[in-house]
Amino acid sequence: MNAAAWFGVCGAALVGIGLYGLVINPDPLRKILAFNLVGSGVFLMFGVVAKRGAAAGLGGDPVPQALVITAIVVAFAATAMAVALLLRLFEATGEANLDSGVSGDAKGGDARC
Amino acid sequence: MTTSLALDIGLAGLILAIGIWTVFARDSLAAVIGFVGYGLLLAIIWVRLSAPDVALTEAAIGSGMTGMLLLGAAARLRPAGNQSTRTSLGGRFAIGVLCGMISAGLAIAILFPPESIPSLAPTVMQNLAPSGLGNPVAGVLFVFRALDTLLEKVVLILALLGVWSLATDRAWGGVPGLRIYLEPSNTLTFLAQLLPPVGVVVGVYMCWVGANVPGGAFQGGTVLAAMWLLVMIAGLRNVPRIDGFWLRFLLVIGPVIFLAIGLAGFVLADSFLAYPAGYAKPLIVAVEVALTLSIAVTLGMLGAGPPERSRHS
Amino acid sequence: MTSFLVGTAGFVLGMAALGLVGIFVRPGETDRLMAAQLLGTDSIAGLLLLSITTETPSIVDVALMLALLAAFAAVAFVRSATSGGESDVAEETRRP
Amino acid sequence: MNILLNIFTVLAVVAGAFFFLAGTVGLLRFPDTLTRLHAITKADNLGLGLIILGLLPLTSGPIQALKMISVWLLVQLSGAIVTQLIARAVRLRGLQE
Repeated sequence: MNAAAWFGVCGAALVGIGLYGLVINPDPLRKILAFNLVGSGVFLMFGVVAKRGAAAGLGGDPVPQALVITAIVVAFAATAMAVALLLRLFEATGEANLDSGVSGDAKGGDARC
Repeated sequence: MTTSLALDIGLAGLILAIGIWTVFARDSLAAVIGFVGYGLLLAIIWVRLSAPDVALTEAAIGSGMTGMLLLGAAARLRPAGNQSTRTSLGGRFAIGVLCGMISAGLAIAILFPPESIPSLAPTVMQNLAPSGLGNPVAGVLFVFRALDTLLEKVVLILALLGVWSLATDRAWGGVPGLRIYLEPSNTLTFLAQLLPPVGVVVGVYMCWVGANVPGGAFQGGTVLAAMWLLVMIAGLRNVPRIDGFWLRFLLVIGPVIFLAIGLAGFVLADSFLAYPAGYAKPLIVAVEVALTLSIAVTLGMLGAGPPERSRHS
Repeated sequence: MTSFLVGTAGFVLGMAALGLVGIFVRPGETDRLMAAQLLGTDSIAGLLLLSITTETPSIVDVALMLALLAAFAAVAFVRSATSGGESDVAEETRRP
Repeated sequence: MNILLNIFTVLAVVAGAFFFLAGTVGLLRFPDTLTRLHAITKADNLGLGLIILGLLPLTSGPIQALKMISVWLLVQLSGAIVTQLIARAVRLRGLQE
């Protein structure tokens, strides 16, 4: 098993860990973090595919690498948007959770998932 | 060679550990600090995967911009406290099993690649010469997949519009509510005076060499944005109002020039986003310079957040 | 020589990992930030070593980028530690 | 000459790695935040400096060497200032544990 394959398995595991965090963690900020973990796991797997496509004197296939650069930018844009939404929610309601109820008493129970 | 394999396995293990920490840490701020370290390690892993262009992007975004954005958010959300509602044990177990199965499926797909691995690298190298570029990744970004790059910049601007539209009615057109460092501190002022000149040089350098070696408009623009934010956080410059003419001009100048050159491709070359023969490199460099400015302003304003103070205060 | 330098890179990153794990299991966010800061410097050292062993000059640019932005996250952190609390947010947003 | 340079590189890199070790040990073993802060920045910057010093003979050209030195200077600058800022935050907020 070469080094690239290890990073690929690592990326696959990160996707799973991130998904778990995305579903389990009730805190929206943690969901944003988990979303970024899933994204970076996918990028890593893409990077492994690029590394395997090394040819013509290049260390890796430049097409997937360029796509990953675009993806990192778009993921950052999505993160910035999500953080701004979350801060606005907090400012408007004084709470930072995704409960559909107004606030305060709507805690307890696990109806969220 | 075994030493470097050990290094790679160690890196993979460490980043997994930090990823798990980010998901399972009790405190949000601790998780975000972990995520900053995660970005650093990711940059090293991209280097190990022979992708220095991606490593530069990840270093700029992962350890710089995202870290700053999330640390600020975690601190402001601190009064909200940690959430007490949790999924039941059985639910967590089921979700864990499902996520594990997804990971296993992906790992199997990675571990058993097809017999002949597809690669566009030879095609890229064959067709790179007419563009005059030396960096194949820049070639993909600005020649072969130029539409992706153009739309990526549009996405950045759309995200900024989304952030701005979260402003209250009376704050619209006003000043973003970037939290500045309130303590009068000579140390941060010193850093904000000394680092930006160096940062501007590095940013321009990244943009300039991007055509031939790893680097480019995005990496350069991110450095410039980080330096701008540093100066604003230190309180040396005011955060600009979002309805300023020059701000909006700089925001769109990059995509507009890119689009104009793309449309000119219909007339001067054979299709949209095609460059006329012999002029490819100067046109690409012009697009990169304009994009660097636009990206710097867009990322800086994304970091500053939605307007919170009305224009008259 | 190559093997020695790669080994050193691994050692330095291993030290950062040790610091990170040791610090993250106990409370105290300032210490955690310090561990992340240490990881940053260790990453820079590791990248420079790797740029020599792999003969890829552009890796030095990655290290340069990390060095330039090393202070950035910490500045965001201390900003929040000194001014980010509840009172400040409320004060700034309620001012018309 | 070549062998001498190689010996120099090995010595400097080993010395640098030792300071990284010292920084980590200090971070883990020192009693309070301020002393730990002292440990990571001093040892870390000295460690990075020695490693860069050792790598200088192996660089591909003067520009690479210049870049490496500027990396070191940047890390020293931001390290020193970040230490000041963290120490200040610790004092103001009583974040010390």
